[in-house]
Amino acid sequence: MLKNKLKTLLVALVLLMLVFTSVSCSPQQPSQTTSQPQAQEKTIKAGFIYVGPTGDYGWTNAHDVARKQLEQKFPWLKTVYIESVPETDAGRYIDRLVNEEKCNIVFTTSFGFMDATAEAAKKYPNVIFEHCSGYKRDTNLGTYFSELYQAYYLTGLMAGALTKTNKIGYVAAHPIPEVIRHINAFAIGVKEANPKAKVYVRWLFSWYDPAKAKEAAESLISDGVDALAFTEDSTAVIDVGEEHTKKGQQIYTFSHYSPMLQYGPDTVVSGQLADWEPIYEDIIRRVYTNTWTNQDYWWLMKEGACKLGADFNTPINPKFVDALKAKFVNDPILGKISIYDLVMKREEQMSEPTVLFDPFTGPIYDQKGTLRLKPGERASHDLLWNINWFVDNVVGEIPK
Amino acid sequence: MELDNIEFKSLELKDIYKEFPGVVANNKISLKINAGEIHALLGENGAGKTTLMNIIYGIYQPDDGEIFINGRKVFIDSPRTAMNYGIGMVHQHFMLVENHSVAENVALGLNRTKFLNPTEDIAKEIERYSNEIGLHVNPDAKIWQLSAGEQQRVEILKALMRGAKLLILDEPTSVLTPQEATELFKTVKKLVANGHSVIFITHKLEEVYELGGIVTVLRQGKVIGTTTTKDATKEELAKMMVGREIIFNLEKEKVEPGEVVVKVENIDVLSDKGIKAVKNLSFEIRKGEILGIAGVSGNGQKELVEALTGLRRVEKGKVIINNKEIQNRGAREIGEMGVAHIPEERIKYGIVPNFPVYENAVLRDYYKEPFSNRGFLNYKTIKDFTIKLVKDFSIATPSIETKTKLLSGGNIQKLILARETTTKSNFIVAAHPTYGLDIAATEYIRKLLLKKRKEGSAILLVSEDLEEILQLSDRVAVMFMGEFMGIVDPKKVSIEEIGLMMAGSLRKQEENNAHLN
Amino acid sequence: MDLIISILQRTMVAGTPLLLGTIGEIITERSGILNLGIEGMMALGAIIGFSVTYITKNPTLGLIAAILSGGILSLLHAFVSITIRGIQTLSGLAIAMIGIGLAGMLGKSYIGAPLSVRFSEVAIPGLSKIPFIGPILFNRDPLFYIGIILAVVSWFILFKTRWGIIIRSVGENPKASDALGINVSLVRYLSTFIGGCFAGFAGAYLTLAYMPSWIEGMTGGRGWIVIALTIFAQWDPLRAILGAYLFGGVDVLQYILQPLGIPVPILKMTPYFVTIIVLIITAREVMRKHLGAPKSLGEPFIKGEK
Amino acid sequence: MHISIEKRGYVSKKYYTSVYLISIFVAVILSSFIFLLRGINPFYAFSKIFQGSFGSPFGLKETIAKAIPLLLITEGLIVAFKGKFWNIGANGQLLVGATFATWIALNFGPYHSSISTITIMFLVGFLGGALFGLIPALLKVKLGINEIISTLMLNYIAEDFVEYLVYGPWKGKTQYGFPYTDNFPQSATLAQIPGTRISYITLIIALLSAVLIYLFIEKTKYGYEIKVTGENPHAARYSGIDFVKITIIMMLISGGLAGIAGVGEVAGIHRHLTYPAQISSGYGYTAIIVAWLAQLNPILAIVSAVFFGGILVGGDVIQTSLGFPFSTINAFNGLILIFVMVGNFFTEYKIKIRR
Repeated sequence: MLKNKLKTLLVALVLLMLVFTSVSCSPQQPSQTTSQPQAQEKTIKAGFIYVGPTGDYGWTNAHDVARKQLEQKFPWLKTVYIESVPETDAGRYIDRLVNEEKCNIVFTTSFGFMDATAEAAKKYPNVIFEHCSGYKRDTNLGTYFSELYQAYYLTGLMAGALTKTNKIGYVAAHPIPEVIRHINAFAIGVKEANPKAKVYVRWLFSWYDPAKAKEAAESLISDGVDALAFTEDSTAVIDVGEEHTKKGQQIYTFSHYSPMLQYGPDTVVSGQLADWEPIYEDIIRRVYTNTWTNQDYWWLMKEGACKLGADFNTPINPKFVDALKAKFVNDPILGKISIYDLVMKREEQMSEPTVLFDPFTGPIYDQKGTLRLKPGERASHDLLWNINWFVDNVVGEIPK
Repeated sequence: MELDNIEFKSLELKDIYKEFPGVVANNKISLKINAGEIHALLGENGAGKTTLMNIIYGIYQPDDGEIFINGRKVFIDSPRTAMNYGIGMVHQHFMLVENHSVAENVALGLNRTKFLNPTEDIAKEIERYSNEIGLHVNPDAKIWQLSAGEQQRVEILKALMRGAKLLILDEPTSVLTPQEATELFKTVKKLVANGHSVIFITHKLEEVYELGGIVTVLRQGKVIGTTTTKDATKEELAKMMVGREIIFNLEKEKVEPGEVVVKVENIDVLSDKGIKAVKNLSFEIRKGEILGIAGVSGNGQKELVEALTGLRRVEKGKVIINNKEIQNRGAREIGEMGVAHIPEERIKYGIVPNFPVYENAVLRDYYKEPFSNRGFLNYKTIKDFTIKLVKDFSIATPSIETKTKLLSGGNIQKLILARETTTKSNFIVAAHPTYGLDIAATEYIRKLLLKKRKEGSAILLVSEDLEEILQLSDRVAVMFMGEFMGIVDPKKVSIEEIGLMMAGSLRKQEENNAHLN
Repeated sequence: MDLIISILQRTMVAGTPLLLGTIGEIITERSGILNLGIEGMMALGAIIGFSVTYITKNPTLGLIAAILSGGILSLLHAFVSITIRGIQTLSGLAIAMIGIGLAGMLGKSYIGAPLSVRFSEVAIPGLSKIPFIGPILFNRDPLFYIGIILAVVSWFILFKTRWGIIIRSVGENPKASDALGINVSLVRYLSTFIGGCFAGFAGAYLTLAYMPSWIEGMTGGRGWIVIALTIFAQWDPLRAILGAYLFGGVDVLQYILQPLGIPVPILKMTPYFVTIIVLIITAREVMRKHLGAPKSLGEPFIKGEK
Repeated sequence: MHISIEKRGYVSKKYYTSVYLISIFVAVILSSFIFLLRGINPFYAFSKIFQGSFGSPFGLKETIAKAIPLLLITEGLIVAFKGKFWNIGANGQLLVGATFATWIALNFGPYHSSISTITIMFLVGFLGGALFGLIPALLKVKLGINEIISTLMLNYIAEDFVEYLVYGPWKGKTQYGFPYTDNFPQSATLAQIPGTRISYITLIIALLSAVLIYLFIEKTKYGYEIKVTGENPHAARYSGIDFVKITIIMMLISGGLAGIAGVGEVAGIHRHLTYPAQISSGYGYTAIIVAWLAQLNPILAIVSAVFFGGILVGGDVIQTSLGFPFSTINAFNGLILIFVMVGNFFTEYKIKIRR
């Protein structure tokens, strides 16, 4: 009898497979042709595919905040999102957003979604795709990125000024160019404020893992570090800093991605904050007005995508302002200037439409002493994109 | 609820009925035990004695029937309740925690055990009992370090210290040497003199008479009768027990032993614990000869059997079968060299319980032609072969597709024997081949062994059943602590002599070994 | 010196959840039940502890809830292994999955939410001033002290009391224990429950003392390490202290050794690697001394079966 | 009243099948409480899940794509479980298989034809998984080390090793520093059925493996030996079965099939080696349940794998439409496993109630 059962199931399976094969062979999927935006009473539906949970305290949360703000701002905009999507499954989720949610534009917010997004762009020529942090573009596929290295340079200045031990820690997520670029910008700032200070790096191999971040921060502190910057999407490092500071060992920390002052009022000095709203607004507006092009957004301070702050309204924690005003450096152009003033000046310069200053300006040497940027030379976008070396005051290795 | 204050007057069972899947273990049993008596419960294996006692002790619940203690109806739903009524039981297989000490074993589940340092007082109490009743045992020793006799004492101590007034002893002598058994009888008599009652379960007539008192005979789950040793002769009791005259005078034809088939020279074998279990042992078995190995279990029989069949390393010495050295060759190779093995604990070793009968029928030969061909099993041949076996050996099974675990013990053993003896083996190692089987199956198997003897097989028979050993064997070796205390002629040796040899206190040279040399 | 103190301090913190889990598993396994579901019970304990504390602002309440949640989940395992006589390996895996799944679901809205209250360090007057040892051992969170105390108490109960005899006997020879009127099922249910409570406690330690936030997968394989530690400790809570802090140390060393240029993933695999090495080393000892798992570990006890 | 549990003797197939189906049904019913807990109508939830996994051509395609690796691993696990070897390490074996195949794809693929590259990748993937499965087998037979612990630990070791490779020495030159190896050359990628993520070859291998494992277990000498070893190791010893040899054979097959699943994932879906959580989202663990749901029957495993493929894909819906995290699926899986065991209980025992 079990055998009969088995046979029935087998038959069912074979039928199932037949159905599915016939379906997959049917050339045209009806849903592809529908979503042509109409000129009148036009609405736009935007789908977002997130790599992490919207409740993290970094990357995904920042995107989601922008999404919510825009949905409020534009009555004609509808949004839908899927969080914590594994790279393997991105293609499947895109299909879902296009076919079942009928999105006009799909944003994919992780580098790992690149291939799936590119494939989808070919498959659905009538839908617009925007891939964050990638480099593949197509007639209906653009790329965008909010870049923070300028703010990292500024926090580096402050860290260099404040450290007593001349040891500064950096808790880093993954050894990829984006993070390496940020570490370098930070280290360039540190060097400018304090040539004796070094930046010590610990890798987590995780974007979001508070427990690991905590262990790494603790191990840096036990190594003698008294200032900490980080790339990890939680408040773990701030937490460690606050704990030690409360016990009498002052640790200086810097918010990453989102405002974190409230979690470490005694330890957070400043930080680098991302604001995705300007980019998303520009893209969606262009879609609405049919002026969209597949351009590459690489937005920084001048576009308002990158901000300095312990909190959105507090660029520098007042607690540390005096200390920063009391420390001076000699700048070849600006002369003797306090770190506080230098930070303000540089922020202003970088926010100018013409960008009067860039941290990645030569001479810059790597760890081995090789001259990477000649005096006066500014780093190109490509160099920053592919950067895989540390500047000379970074201690630590990029896994090879 | 300590029990010293409960007086035990009587235990009465009325129409106790208990069924297991496929068997009625107790069929309306009624029985009365009074204070201060030794009540022997006589019956063969499978008569339902142990089931009945487990019901009294609360391990099983009867499907029907009533129990009265001191005239009051009671429900014994657990051993704890039984103990509260003053009932204690010593199981045939000891219920001891091997890795724990004597004191810990006694303290377990004892109400007066203190929470902290629980073994302290218990140890003192054990010593007191040792002196009073002669139950000597070291309270700090770990159970696995003790001999069977000592372990039994621990079991009796456990029962007594729980206030047992009625002590159930289930086949207590099966693991003892005759001398240890005598000790036990003394203890039992002392206990009765102290006002305890004892239920003594046995299938050995001699023991019933040695203890004296009341005896109830069980057969196939029913009470056949209750009498006393004064009112009944051994023959009468025996008849009640087996339901017919004992016919164990098997026709044993005279077979002239032929050439030497098995030659064992000075072998050493280690036990699981790494202790030398077989010491420098040598013997021979000839064609058409049965060598019986008697002895209390645990004296190296198991290790010897395993060494001969390739399941255990031979540390030293040689085993020569059919003129080939086979020591340490592995079970399969040894099997191929003509050694058949009827293992002890047949369900644990001899079959795969969840397999259908036909898959078990080829457990030892599945890999050979014609059952196996280029790695594939030929199930048609296997089934045909099984059908033939089932017919030839009259194995009772609904079909050859039936799961083997659903067969009775006797039929499982027949299946194993059928499988083992149809191959071209000429040396059969049979370990406890009739243990726990009913009378018909026992007879069948004994006859089969004699038949194989006549056909020219050499047979090594290991059994705890002295009667079986003496009846079947041409020569009997008594094993004690890994050595033979002697090889004797079963027709010329007395039970007392064998008993002394089993206890290690008599060495006897082989008298009739002239023909061997 | 400061570095060594700091490493050892971190070791104490990292080892505590391992210790708590291991004590629980030792008690469970001593009674003959193999519970592979620690990872799930820890995860559940972690989120329940976190969420209750988040809502009530009372970490003690959170801790109690976490302990109970681990215990309750373990009862499902007890039911399957004891009453249903299921395969304990499978049941344990199922428990792990259920725990991880429930924790993920319950924790969704708490991801990224920081906890304002938690268990923080308590310096023991006098003792914490002892150089070297003081800052390592006597300036810790209260749960650390409780963990050590529980290890000693568990050892004492298992080996020096009447209950201990009962639990161990049930694990070694349930049939013999049953014959003496011990309720084997009850003892096993209780031991499994207690083991679950400890796992819940260990989970709560992660969110209430170690790192006061919640993420999915925050137990990070500690539940599986606990299973290995139980063997390493040879079912002895005192040896578990040694084992847990040894493994905690290995965890901490990951970040200390990183600057030496050893790749992080290689460092990350060390605890697992060490576990296997330890098993290999102890394998011979176990065989030689006839140490080993409780005799009936993982086997269902069927009352009245021959 | 007295309740007692007693062993069943003979059990009819009809009873067996119905108990088994009922227990799965009850598991599904019970899991609906998880939805009620969040105030979602379970009927709505289940209809959505079904819609997403089996009810639409899109979902069905994804379901099959997920079922392929599950089926391959399950067939291997069935072999090990039949021999009572608790291989919890299929996830690690899959990763090692994927790693071996990647090496071939990157070093051999560019200079050779698709046929030879793919063939070698599958062979080498099998070898990789098999060798990784061999470790716990040897640890068990030589040192008596419990395979549950060793396979669990080896899973983590394999994950970290793959992570080491993709962040370290194997990091792709063309991947902008991201943790992927270079993309496989065309010759090392598997063709997909148009419009799906299903590669022909892996699908065929998976279905073939079901048939082969069935024949292996039920018809061959080694299959018989594995069954004897699993059912009664004492009898296996008695019958002269070489425990060492049979354990090794068992784990070579078990690990090897998991390795093939790994090849299918990297060559068919990712086309480069990436970090471990992307390659296998716990297939090795899910397959344990797939195997048990199929009652270790290699043919039934096909149905069971498709069912679980559907559950994994249904997990999307749980996320997108119902707002549950993906990990909720674990709870469903656990519940189903529990209820399969409850079902087994009712086929082996009966409950007697007496007054």
